[in-house]
Amino acid sequence: MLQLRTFKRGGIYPPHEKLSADAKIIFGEIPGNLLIPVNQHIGRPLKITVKKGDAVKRGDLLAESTGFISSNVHSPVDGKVLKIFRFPLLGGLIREVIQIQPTEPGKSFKEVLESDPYFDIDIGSLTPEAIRKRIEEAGIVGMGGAGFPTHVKLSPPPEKKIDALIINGAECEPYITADHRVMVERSSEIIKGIKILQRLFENVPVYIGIEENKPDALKILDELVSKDGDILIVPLKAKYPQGGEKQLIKAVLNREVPSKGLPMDVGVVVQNVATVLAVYDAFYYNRPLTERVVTVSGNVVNQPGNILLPVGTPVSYVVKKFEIDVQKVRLLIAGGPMMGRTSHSFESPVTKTTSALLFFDNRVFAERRENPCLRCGSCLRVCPMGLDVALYTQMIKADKIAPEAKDHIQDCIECGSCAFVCPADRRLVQWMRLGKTIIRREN
Amino acid sequence: MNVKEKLLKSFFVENPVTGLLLGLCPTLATTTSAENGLGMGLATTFVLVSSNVVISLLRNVIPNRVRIPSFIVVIATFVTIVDMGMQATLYDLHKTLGLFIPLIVVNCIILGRAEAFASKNNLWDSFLDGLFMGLGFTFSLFILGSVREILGTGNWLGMALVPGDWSTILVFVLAPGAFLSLGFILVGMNKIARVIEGGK
Amino acid sequence: MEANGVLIMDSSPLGRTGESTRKIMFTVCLTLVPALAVSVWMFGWDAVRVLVLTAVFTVGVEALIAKFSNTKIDYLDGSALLTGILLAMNVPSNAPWWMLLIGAVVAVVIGKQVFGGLGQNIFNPALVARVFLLISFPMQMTSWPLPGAFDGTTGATPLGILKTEGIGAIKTIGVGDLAMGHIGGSLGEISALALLIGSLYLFYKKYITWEIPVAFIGTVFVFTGAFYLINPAQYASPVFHIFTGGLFLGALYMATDMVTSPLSFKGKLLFGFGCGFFTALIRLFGSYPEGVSFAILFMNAFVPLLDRYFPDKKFGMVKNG
Amino acid sequence: MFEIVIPGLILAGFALISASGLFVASKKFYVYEDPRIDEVEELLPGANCGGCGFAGCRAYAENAVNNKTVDPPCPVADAEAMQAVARLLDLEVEVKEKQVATLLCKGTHENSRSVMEYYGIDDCWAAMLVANSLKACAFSCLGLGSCVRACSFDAMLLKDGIVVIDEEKCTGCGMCLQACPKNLLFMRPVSGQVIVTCSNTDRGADARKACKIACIGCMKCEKSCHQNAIHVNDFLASIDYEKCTNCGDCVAACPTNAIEMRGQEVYVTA
Repeated sequence: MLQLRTFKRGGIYPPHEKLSADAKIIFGEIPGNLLIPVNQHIGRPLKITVKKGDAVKRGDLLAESTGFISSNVHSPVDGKVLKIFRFPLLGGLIREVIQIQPTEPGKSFKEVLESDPYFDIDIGSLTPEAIRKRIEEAGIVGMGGAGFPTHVKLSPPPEKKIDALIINGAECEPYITADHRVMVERSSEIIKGIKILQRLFENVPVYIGIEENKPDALKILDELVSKDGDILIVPLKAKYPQGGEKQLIKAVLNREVPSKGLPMDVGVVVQNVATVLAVYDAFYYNRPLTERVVTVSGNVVNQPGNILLPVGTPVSYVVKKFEIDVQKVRLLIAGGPMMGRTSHSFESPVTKTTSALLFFDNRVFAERRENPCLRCGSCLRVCPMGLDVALYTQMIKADKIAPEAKDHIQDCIECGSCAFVCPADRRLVQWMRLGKTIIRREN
Repeated sequence: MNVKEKLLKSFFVENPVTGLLLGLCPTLATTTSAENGLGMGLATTFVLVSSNVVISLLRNVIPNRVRIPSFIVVIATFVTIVDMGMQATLYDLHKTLGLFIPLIVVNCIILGRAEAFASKNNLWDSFLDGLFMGLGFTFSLFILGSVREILGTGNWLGMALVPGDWSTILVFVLAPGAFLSLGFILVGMNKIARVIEGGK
Repeated sequence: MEANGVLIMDSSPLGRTGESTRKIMFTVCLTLVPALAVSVWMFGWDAVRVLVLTAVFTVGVEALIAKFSNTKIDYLDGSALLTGILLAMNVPSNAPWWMLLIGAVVAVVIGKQVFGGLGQNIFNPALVARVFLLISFPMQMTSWPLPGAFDGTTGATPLGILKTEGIGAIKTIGVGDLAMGHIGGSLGEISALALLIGSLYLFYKKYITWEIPVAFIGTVFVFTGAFYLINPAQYASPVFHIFTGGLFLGALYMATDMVTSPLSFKGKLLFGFGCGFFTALIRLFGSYPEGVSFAILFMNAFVPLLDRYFPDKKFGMVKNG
Repeated sequence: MFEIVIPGLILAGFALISASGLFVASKKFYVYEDPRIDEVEELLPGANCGGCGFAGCRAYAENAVNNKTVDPPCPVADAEAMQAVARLLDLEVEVKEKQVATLLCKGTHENSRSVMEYYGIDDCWAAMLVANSLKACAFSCLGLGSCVRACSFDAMLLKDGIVVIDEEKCTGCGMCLQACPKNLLFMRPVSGQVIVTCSNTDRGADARKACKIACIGCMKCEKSCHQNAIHVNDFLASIDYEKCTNCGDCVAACPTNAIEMRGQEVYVTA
């Protein structure tokens, strides 16, 4: 076995808990009711293009982008717009949603997908501009969690020379297996998607970073690319937060993204495997991004699995589908336990960036009060960004942030390693996020 | 504000040491025993009362520009009188207090009261202010000296309070002990001050 | 669809390693067991008496404060117990109970709670109490019962002998005696070896890191070694200096106290160096025979500055290439 | 006799030299400072709260004297003091009524039920990072007290999950307004006793579901008002205190008790 690559500084080894690693992606039915959040990306807010009572078809535009850093939202099903109102999303924030009543509730979603026409396109004939335009139209955003519009990420300014494309298959968060299953089951599609992205940057070398705890994905992709000279599979050590962009670039290419910089500053573009699959779907099936694979797991889920869900599916549908006893649920997390956000409503909808829905009871979450900081230094030791978390949080708490600390606080990637190891149970990530809010308010 | 209320206030609320934290240098240095504290406090009181009276009398004569030098001259005069007087009558105490008697000149309470009060008020008020402030100062020094003497040597005003074979906490007669005792006395006095102010 | 009661909302991450303040504090207490065993073996029941009394007093004082304080104080989190044990290891085994009580009050009240409680104190509470006792009761704190002497014979520590009687008087003390604890001294300072064994587990758990102890002991070794080389007839050997006094206790358990030591790599090294330098300086030229506690307390005051001016390098702090 | 004359002469000589030194210094290093700055500062409350936007009372006084303005007026000082300042500077000042901070929410635990158990940091801004609202109403007071900590005058306290303001202690400095992430606090003249204690701009039915006393935008208050002082925008009533006469008709008309008549008796004591 060759030397597994990883990033050097910090990092933690949380238990993997990949309970659904061997569960095939299943397809559900069209739920009786869809709540499609208007804004599912980072950037300018969208303009709603439908109104109450409108009939919509699958793939129709619901809200259009209002600028470059913005991303369209489409309807995943045929149906009727019932209402546009404000509702709590996964993660607790209350935002505008478009309620759609599907015309054929209960119809298998697999049938819907299969009825999409297939286009056998010739990648070589596509110009980079056409590729970017199609990706923009399809409303594709980074599906790893942040939701940054993909076409923006793929359009670096000309002075930034891109010499490497990294495909992020690390999936370092505990429990989540959505990307893992996508890599195993849709590997050839992913390779085709990569070929499209490669066209954008004059056929740069592509690295697919995958953690060692997904041996089947490593094997399948390795066999597929063995004849391809310019796609490389990079096995990585299983270490959190390997899937963070900056850490992944450090691990794969040993390049360090400068503080406040972007991957393109070191000539790299990183894309998540699920995003690559969405790109493939956008070209070969002309599908906008309206569905995604979601891992359903947690200690109250009897049969953890992975399911393809249309965007806008309420959590209650998943609860029914996986026969989860809601009486036991005390904690609902959208995303992984390290960076995911808690939610308080079972009616909140799945969005483009929801990689997992985790259900826990109170066994994992006894009440934890914040204790005084011991200055033990654990947080500094595990911080992948090398930040003096303990000192910054004290400054933030006292509302006296030293000028030299401001840049560093904004560099925090909120991976949660610090709070994970904190013996005093301090909400370090929340403090850091509060610090960012304070700094933003000052400016 | 009547005289009684003013007296209470200068002892607890506006006490130069525990309320205003003025004159800490002689406070910390000379309070190794209750007697020393009392002596220092009374000497300061004398200077304070006398200088307040004189400055109050001269307040319309002294030009504003040179008021500080003038105050210092007045204060220095009285300090010299106290210094000489104590040397003549209380030789032992004078020897223990040493340099700190002449240093009363630069004690900020005295200049502070001259500047803030005596130069703006009439004779009787200035006299009372000087007296009460001085007594407040003496009071704090006496308390601090008592605490340090009792804890550090087991005596109080020369009387042995604890049996001779008991150990005493030596640190209280040393410099760190002065800071520690002052800190805890501040806690207590602030509490009392809050009760008095809150009671109004 | 309604869950049984409302759901929990909290900031990520939602997992924990299971480390806790209590666990750290009690682990540190447990690693002191070998050293405590040696001292009990050497000093008999007196050692147990001092240990139990000090531990009860410190926890008791903290419990009292917790009762009358407005803020929540977890007096059973082990930090007060650890302070108590460390204090017990710093006093002679024949210390009277009232001295231990004064020490406990000073440690908890002046050393810790006036600064705002756990995590806020600038100085190591146990050392504050030790220095307070040393200055207040110089007699009791410098006459040490000799190991195995049950008739109450007292004597000076090797360092004390060195200070008062000169280099000739310590020639008879072998390195083995020093390492094993066959010397006069406080409970904790007698056996360097037992302390080292206990602390190995702390190194393993990463509760303490190597920088401070190595820099501390190394500096004392180098500094005293230099003087020994210049004039062996006047200065004791560096090996003697390392194994005497509270150097191992100080370097492994006091200087590495999480709350009062720097966080960064460079800061830790400088902190350790400073502790070592001042210890050697006081031992060689000061009026006190032992300088570990003064040196650590002195360096404690510099911790915020060290943290601020010698931070670790951050990720991405590279020249933009 | 002679031995007293010499020191006397020496001292006199010293005095002469020092006096001339003082004279030179007073002329050469003279910095003119308007004596009115001191006088203005005397008149100000001296709390250095920063509510006026300057770095303290001294800075405010300097600005007032140098620019001959009392705008913005000190939010803490009473009208009398501000008039005194204005007289000192030969300015006309209109008498402004004392303003008090008012919470536009009555989402107590009883009125708006909790929909989650919040475990994070006790700070409103931090809580906003986890959830918009801890209660059923998206606009409700979080009740974690960021404004209470921002208040320098001890005029606020938390009670039943919302903030209660002691209008006697409130000086109207406005620091709490900036501390509230949900903009639930506003300034009203102290004589305005009628308050719409709601900020919910959702439709009536949704608002009603969220909170028992929510303003549902039914317009009944607007119709009941003879002074044209209350208006409903975005399903939320708001009062124009310039016109309101505290008659209480809207309070009687409101079907959800979202409008409250505040008399002197509701002052709470901490």
